[in-house]
Amino acid sequence: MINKVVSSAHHACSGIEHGMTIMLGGFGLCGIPENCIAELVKMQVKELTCISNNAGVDDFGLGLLLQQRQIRKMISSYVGENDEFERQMLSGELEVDLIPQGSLAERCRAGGAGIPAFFTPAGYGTEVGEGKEVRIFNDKPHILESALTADYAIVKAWKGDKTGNLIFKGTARNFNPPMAMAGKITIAEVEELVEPGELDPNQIHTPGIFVQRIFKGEGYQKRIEQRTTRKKA
Amino acid sequence: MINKVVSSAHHACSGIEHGMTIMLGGFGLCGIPENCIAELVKMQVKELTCISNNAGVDDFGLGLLLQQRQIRKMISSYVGENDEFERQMLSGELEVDLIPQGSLAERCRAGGAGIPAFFTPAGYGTEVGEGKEVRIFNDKPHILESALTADYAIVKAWKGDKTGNLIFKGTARNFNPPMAMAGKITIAEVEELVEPGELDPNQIHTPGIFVQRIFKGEGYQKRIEQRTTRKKA
Amino acid sequence: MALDKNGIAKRIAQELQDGWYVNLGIGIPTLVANHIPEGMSVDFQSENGILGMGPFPYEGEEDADLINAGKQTITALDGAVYFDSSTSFAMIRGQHVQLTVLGAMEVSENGDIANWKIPGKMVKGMGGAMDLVASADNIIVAMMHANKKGESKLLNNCSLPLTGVGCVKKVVTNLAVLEIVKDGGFKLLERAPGVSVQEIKSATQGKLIIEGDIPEMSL
Amino acid sequence: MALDKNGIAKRIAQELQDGWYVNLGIGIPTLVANHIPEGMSVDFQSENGILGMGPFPYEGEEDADLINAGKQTITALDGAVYFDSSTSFAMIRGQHVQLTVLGAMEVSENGDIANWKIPGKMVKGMGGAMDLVASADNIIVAMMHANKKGESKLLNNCSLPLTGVGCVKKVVTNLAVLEIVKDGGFKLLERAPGVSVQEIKSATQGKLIIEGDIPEMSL
Repeated sequence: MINKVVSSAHHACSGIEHGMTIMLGGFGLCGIPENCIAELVKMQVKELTCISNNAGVDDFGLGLLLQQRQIRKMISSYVGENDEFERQMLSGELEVDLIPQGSLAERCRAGGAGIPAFFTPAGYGTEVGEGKEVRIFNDKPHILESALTADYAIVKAWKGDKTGNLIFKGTARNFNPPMAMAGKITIAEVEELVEPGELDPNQIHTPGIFVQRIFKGEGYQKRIEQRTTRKKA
Repeated sequence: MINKVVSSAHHACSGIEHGMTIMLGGFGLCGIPENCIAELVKMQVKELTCISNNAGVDDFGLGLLLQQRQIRKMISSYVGENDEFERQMLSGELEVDLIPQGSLAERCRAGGAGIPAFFTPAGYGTEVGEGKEVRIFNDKPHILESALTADYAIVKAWKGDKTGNLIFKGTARNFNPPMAMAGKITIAEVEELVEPGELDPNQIHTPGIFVQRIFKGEGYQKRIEQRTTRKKA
Repeated sequence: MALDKNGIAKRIAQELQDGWYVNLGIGIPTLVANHIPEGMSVDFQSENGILGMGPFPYEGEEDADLINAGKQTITALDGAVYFDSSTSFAMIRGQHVQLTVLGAMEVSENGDIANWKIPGKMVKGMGGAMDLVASADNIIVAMMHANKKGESKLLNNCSLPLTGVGCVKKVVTNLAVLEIVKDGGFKLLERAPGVSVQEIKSATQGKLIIEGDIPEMSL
Repeated sequence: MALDKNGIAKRIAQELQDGWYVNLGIGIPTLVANHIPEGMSVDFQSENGILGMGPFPYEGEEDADLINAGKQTITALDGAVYFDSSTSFAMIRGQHVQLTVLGAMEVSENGDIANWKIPGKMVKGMGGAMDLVASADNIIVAMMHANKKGESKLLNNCSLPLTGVGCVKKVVTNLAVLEIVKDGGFKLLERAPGVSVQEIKSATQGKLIIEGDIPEMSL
């Protein structure tokens, strides 16, 4: 019987090579695959194309890969919280493809769902729409966007079972499910790994068919970017 | 404060008129909105275009609307279990648009998601693809399919809360979530209706934003089309 | 001797690989589930919204909310998951299902398949068949070699309205295992036990490719 | 007297309707949540994946797995729901969110908006803004009437790279409420308390349409 469970990020990331395209789930630092990012740094794999909504901060998340100059190209919707990113981008070391957030999410889902292209109104009339086919539907111009896929998609879930079924928590779900669909190989790191049958089959967000490798991550820092609170009355 | 809760199928279906387009969730007789179908029969609303994966059986599900000649056009993927359907179709009383099941589901989701059209390989080279735009992606021909929407989408859920959040059970989920997204007005009938906050926000299948009216259905028959069993050893 | 339906299913089961996700159509394909090789784990997807489909329920334990695409009552195995129809076909269209087995009325030598419509007869619809055949990388057709009138179902060209174009990779019939080759033609891979190449030749209308000795299936 | 940021937010809150789903951008728009009229229930969507967003958590109760699109820690109200990014933008693109309020660097008299990029400066990205403005039926821009250099942000044509074309319906600034009319032009609807039509005129570079008496906002 095929076993999807691997013992660590080290085994999960095996096969990731220079020049590959990697999707990484997360929104800001929320729901990012911390263990695998640390492993990618260790592996010193370079020339990566990373598809991720954001690029981390200087000393965490994808910022760690930027520090080591492991990323050749970022495909993101917002990359604002990272000085090293800015430096590499302005110096031309780093190629950046900015995509509207909704188109990014839908392009990943489309990649996983076998839909090679779809029309969306987002970006029409802007530089995002330049060079793209325009068509009017319901009196409104739309542009044709293509699917995104990746050699590896790396996602972080709250709970997972050994068949790869995943459950996410709160807003840490974000890009993880659509990206999980779009990886040729999808790696899931989870906070809690259980036996098949322990998760309610009604409550699974990402069916195991989309996941090829799974492991229990360790030492999650779960950094908060903007700690906003109110005082008790 | 807006109240989405209505007291019965009668109130839920108010506004449905002759000639409207209605989506109805369900696969076979599994997960169909039994209460609202009965109400549509009572209302004697006619000339309906019904979008539903199947057309019920002779004496249940959409078969009840067919008996009363309330349906002008069916948009479905499979309509095989219904003699009255066959009679009306062959006599030309009933117009039928057959759509591949996956395209039907995706066209509903697209309608709800503001995606007016997308490419799919399903149906290329068949009569489903006739007259549709063909384009090659990844060396494979695809056809352009358009979104579906409806004046009303009627879905059946297991549990719902008063803000319209829905949870489905087993394979009774099927077409209900994509159709819930695609109704200008979406009506949900549920087996159990609870207060906001009683459902875990991580476990909701259809967010309440897609649902305009909700009520607790009654007297569910949940008929089984093919009762297949095995004997205890 | 020609195979019966169970024999066809048994032969197809030899094509399974450990860990595969598989969609089985109605009829002969359904029987494949009864012949999974020992020690192998295969996960069955039913397009109405379940992965990890189990056997029929025990009498009295049927659940109307738990059916397969044939509308039959089923059970769910440990590790099963339910999902909606658009997610289900995302799996299929996105080629996450490794093998699709389905029946056919006709298959052509270039891999076209017809299995949903007979002109002049009641049309029931294509259900999920067009999505399945258009998407799957690996499609095996399970069918009898001839129809009820004794006519070959393996043809130069399909005469019935198509379900999909150039998509079938392999055909397993009561007489033979045949691969559809790139330039067109049914390449004979195996004979049913006791069935001669000549019998297969005369039962096949489409271009049959016979290279070297054709072994018997080992079942 | 010109409004402060809170005043702008307060005026925009008057546009809310009971039961609406609303997406608030970063900056002034966020403040709108503090001014929901009594007895009205409005549901806030944050595009990273929550409906039913509540106030900031009490100190010590922050949850790293629960943030808004501005990456701030938040809470969830009863009836809240979490979803993934593709579902979130299905809501937005599918026009299920009734109102989008966002800031802008420039708005043109035909409803174009520029709010994501200044050539020569570091580009942070459009985030969800392009999806939001391209999709919403009802977009209100909340901004100061002039930029830090004192130049009008209400223009004949935007000079900065666009976020969306012909999409803004209404602008609420520190000086005025303006509607963008079909044939182009900022129709002056209301003045900030104590602000004269003349002041608004001289602060507006784009085509300003003034019909009849212009009332003061009632805040």
